Amino acid sequence: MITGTLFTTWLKGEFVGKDQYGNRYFQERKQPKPGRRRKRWVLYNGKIEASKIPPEWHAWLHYTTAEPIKVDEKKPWMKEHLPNLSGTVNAYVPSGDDRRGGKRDKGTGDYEAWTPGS
Amino acid sequence: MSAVDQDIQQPATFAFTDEMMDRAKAIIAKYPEGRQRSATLPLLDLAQRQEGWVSKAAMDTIAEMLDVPPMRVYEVATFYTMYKLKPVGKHHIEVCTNVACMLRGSDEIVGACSDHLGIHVGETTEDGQFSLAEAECLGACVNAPMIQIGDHYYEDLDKDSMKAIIDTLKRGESPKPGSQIGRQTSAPAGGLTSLNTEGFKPEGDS
Amino acid sequence: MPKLTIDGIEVEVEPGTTILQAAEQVGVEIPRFCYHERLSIAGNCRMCLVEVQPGPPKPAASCAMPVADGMTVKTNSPMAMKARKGVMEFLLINHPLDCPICDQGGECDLQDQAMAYGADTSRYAEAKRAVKDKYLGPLVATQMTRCIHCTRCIRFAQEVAGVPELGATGRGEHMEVTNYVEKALHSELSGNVVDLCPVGALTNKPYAFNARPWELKKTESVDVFDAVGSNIRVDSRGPQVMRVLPRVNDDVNEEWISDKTRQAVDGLLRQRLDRPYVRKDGKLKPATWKEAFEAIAAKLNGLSGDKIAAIAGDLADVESMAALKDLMTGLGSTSIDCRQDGMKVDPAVRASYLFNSTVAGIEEADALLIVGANPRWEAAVMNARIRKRYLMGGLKIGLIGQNVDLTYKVDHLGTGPATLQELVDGKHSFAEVLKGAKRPMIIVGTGALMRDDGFQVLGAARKLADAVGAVTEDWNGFNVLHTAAGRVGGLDVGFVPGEGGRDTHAIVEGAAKGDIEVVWLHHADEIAGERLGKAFVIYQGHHGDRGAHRADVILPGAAYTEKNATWVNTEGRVQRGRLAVFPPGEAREDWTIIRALSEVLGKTLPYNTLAQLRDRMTAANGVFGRIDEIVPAEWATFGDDTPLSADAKAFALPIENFYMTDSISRASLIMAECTDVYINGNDEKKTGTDD
Amino acid sequence: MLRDQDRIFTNLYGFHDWRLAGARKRGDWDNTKALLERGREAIIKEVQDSGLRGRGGAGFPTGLKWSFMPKEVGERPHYLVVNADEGEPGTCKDRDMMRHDPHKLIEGCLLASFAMGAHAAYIYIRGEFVQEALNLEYAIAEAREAGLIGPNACGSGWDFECYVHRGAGAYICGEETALIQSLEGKKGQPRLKPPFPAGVGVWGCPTTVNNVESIAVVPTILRRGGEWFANLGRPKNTGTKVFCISGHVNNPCNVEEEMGIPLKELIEKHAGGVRGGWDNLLAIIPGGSSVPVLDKATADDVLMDFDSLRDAGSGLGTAAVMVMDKSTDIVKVIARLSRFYMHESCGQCTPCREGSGWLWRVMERMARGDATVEEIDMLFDVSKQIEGHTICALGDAAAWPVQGLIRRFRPAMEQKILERNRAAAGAAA
Repeated sequence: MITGTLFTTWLKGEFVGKDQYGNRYFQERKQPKPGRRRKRWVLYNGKIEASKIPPEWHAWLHYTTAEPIKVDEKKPWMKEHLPNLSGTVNAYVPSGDDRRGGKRDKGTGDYEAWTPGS
Repeated sequence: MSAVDQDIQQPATFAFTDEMMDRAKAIIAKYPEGRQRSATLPLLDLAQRQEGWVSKAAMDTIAEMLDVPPMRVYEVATFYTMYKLKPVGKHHIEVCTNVACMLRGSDEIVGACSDHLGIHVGETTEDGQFSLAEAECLGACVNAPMIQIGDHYYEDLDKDSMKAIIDTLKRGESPKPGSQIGRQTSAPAGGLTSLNTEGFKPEGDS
Repeated sequence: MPKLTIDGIEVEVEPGTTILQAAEQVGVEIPRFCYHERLSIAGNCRMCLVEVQPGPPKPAASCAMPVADGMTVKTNSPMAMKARKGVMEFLLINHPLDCPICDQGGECDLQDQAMAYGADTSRYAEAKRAVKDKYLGPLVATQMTRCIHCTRCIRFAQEVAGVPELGATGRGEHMEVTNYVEKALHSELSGNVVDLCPVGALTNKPYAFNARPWELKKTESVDVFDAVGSNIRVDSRGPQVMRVLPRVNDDVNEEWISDKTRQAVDGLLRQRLDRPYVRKDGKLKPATWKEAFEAIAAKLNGLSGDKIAAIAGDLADVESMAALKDLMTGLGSTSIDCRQDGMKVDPAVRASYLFNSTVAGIEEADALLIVGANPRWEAAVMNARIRKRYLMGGLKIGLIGQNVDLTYKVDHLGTGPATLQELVDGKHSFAEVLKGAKRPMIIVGTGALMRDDGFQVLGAARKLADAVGAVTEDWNGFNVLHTAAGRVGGLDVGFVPGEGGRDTHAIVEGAAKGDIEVVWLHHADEIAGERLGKAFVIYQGHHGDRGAHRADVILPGAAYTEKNATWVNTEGRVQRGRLAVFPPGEAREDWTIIRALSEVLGKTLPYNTLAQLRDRMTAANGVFGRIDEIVPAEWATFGDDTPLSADAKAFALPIENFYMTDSISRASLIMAECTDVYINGNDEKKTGTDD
Repeated sequence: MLRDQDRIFTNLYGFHDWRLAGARKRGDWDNTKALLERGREAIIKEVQDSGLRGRGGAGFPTGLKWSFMPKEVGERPHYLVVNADEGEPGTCKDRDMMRHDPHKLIEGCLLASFAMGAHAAYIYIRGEFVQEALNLEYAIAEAREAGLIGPNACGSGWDFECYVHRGAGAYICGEETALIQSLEGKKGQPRLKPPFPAGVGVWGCPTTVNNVESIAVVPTILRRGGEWFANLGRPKNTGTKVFCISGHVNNPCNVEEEMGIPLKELIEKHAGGVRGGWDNLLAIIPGGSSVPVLDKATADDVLMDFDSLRDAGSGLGTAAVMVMDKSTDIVKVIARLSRFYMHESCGQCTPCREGSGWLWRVMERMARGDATVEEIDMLFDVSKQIEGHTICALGDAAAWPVQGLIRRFRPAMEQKILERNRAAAGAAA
């Protein structure tokens, strides 16, 4: 968390809400000058990582919606938001990768390695 | 035929009878030393005379006798129309349907055979006695329409004489080969127009 | 020399040349399907019709028409163009337009020529012909509806392969190219009919529907499945070798390759050594290169040179053998040998181990004696050359050894050394045949040399060659037919026992006794592991074959398609193989492995690049600097002059199964199928669901 | 009209004994030794003087053909091969000669072989002619028994053997190189020329292939002189010829006549005229199936010999006259011929193998009228694509009848198409 942002938040920010991950969202307290929008920003809970923002807040943050989307009811097709896991141990690995057993369809250039005893 | 017909029961072996073997040897002797391959055609004919058709075993036997690759014998046997690569009727009726015969009604002859035997062209009667085929010009055009059964030609046919020939064969007798209207070979039916000069005797006065 | 004009270009050619050949000389292309320069002239496709004056007012088939003085040939006159267009239309009326699903697509003569000479539409509105497919064995797929009856395959089988099993049955429209009996084509060269077929009627069965020609990377290389050194083109896609095709080299393989060369490459994807292994507690465990090198270093540390030995196998390239020889020298060992079968030749006399007459030279020979060899299996392409010479007429061939069908007529003189001795003593009538010949040839097979009396056989053959005048100023009729691609290279690079060194036999014996403690098997797979006693075995190679099983340390090397390497064929022709794909996994090009290890052992080899290594090889032996050249070998006395024993056992043949001779072909599924079909005799078409 | 005294085949119809005794009475084998003693050159010269042209269809001068054989017999023996593979639709003349006058042929073989330095002759007879082959074999055995052939034939000091080789049913074997292939025990697929048989023939040896009739007339020519033969017929088209008259005539027959006899006279005199009178004539194929058809207007005054028929856009061929009256469906007839050529194509070279089947299929549709008028032009073009592009003449032979039909009877083809279209339109309405 950057000190400057904290200071700005204290000076100008108006708390709008908090998502399920603890990220807090703010906007400018004052009405902006004509022709300008109220600034919106987020204070991350923990590590700064843009993909942690869930879609309902992402929309608000990017001025797609005026108000944050309220999720009243979780539909069965809705998935839990996941931050980008690349680079972490939880990163996606295709089924053919050795780390997931290496089982995949045959492809060009596949060779059968010798193993002792075979 | 591109390959051995799987539907036909091919005999496992073939051997010429002693008599046929003698004939085969006489035929091979006709050709110069080392040219025994020339005997391929006559030997296939002999095999067909012995068995009624040419089996793969017969072709292999001939190939070995003549020291040629079997494939070359298969090629020959499939190329020439006289070799039957599957069994045919005891009396194989070949009706010439080429133009000279067609002009004089060979279609009727085919029809007569078909009706009388109850088979179509390319078929064999159930008792295996007769089979019917169309043939290309058999070289007896002035005696059209005509047929060949086995080694004999039957010429100047019409529906009735065709049926009569079949009936004769059915009775187990041999019909008289040649013209069926009693004409002398290829001479004009209405009386000689040549070789008839008064006093002209080709064989002299004796 | 007749002079004629082709399309306005005047040309003078040898008498007997055909118009088509003359046109080729002046660069005028005449389309053709049935004509092939290495087959007899059939003249049946009629695609090569041209206008010839003087002559009848109709076009003539240029492939069959000999030139005459004063001829005027027009290949682009309206008459010729119309004839061609007409023939093209006829060829296409019964040819299925299934190019999108045809394996020949993209490399099809009919496709190309239809584009160049055909019409844009067809006027044929009748039903097309369909032809039943034939069975020609596991290597050649057939789609006979596509056949245009050029009869190239028939002529190839009859003339080149010497197995007249193909023919055309029936006649007219119903003529079909077939073997009639639905059996596999019994030839070691059968795959070549695929290359010859100008359409997609005969295609490569194992390669079927795997790739299109335009997506393949083409690498020109050299074959290693026998010692002929056939020139090949390796077609690869990504990391996989998709297929192997012949490359034209009139001095070696003309444009044929054996079925093993063509089809064994699927073995490159099986049983591969893709990481180093080190034996720990009696079991081979995967290891890193560092661990493997350290294990070797630990074993070699302080070990005297006379306890170390190296044997190079059939698929060893020259560079790696040179490097290994240097390393062994550094370690103080002189016990190195590249003859794992123990064949007896004199490494000091190059002529004693070369096919001196050269492959192309076969065509000049007028008498031939084959001793203890089956060229049909040991060098299938060379056998086609002998047959070619045989068909020219006037070649008498004698055979000592197993009486096998070589596709040409031979006098079987005897089975063993006794007959050879009779010839040497001039007691056999065939000696007169050789003596009477201008250019007699004697081919000695490895089967005759890998015996205990191998040196005597070698000496006897040399004496015979001298006696019959087979060695003159411009002709050397003494020939050794090798079976291994690495053999001559090994001998040339000096991978043979040095001062006080042991040969293969002695190495194995020493290992069994415990005198040799470390044996380096370099691509050597034919040494039975249990014979090596308790020795520490280092195996370097690319397949988990016999050698790897016995190894204590495995160093994964590269197969012939995966390295830039030098090969020397049985004639002594130095040729370069090229890297087409990279070695799998951790495997590396062979010489780099040895170079890297040398550093760990503290015996760093003095070269860092392939070029430096090759310079060093050339410095040691000049032949390595003369790529694709024949350097005639000096004749000398060699071999053992002791007469051969009259009751010595008959010559055995080195190859028991043509389709499985080395670690790659033994790993190949297709070669396994060929073994089943050709060696075990299951050559009839499988029916129903088996197919 | 030819006098009976000038007829060569005096036992054409088999009224007399065909065996040696009968043949001798008719003058065969009469002092053949004396003929042989004239020498090779003289025999060839006599045959050349007679103006005899090959009777197998192409009409190539026989004496000239013989002179192409190497003068000296080298390492390779010479052979005479007699083409008795008579299969051209409409032709049945050789059959009569072989069954009724075999000794003329055998004597001719001896003379021709001697003239060409051949010690052996092979008579290639079509496989279907079983009785004829038996007669020939019998006659050969008789002649050998009598010392007329065999070692020291006729006491001339010349060794000569004559053999019968039976074919097995392939029209193409009438082509000389195909016949040679077949004699060698191979498929009857024509060879490429050059080399010609006189250089490389049967078993690679110099060979001359002659038609039965060409050989069988030789003894008579030698006995009566080339001049006698040359005086019959017209210049360049000399001698006598056996005509086969079949089809829609009252009395189909074989007859020996002078070359150059008017077609109309031939038919009216010997075959009893066209069925229903000359005016009922539709068309005539004058020389076997391979030559283009003649319409009535041409047939009215054409002469039956090589040159005048060639000038009339057809050919003498084998002199097999097939007559068609007005009841004939000429399109169907030609379609039948197309089927014949499709069936008999050897399959070796592309234009004939593929083209003959194409022609037949289109012709079958034409015969039904199931085609368009434009397709007639296409058909003509396709036949032109076959003609002259093949190894042997069978491709030409397949193309010519179709071309003849289109040239002379195009209205009949268009009529059929029109009628069918009308019928279809009627059915639709």
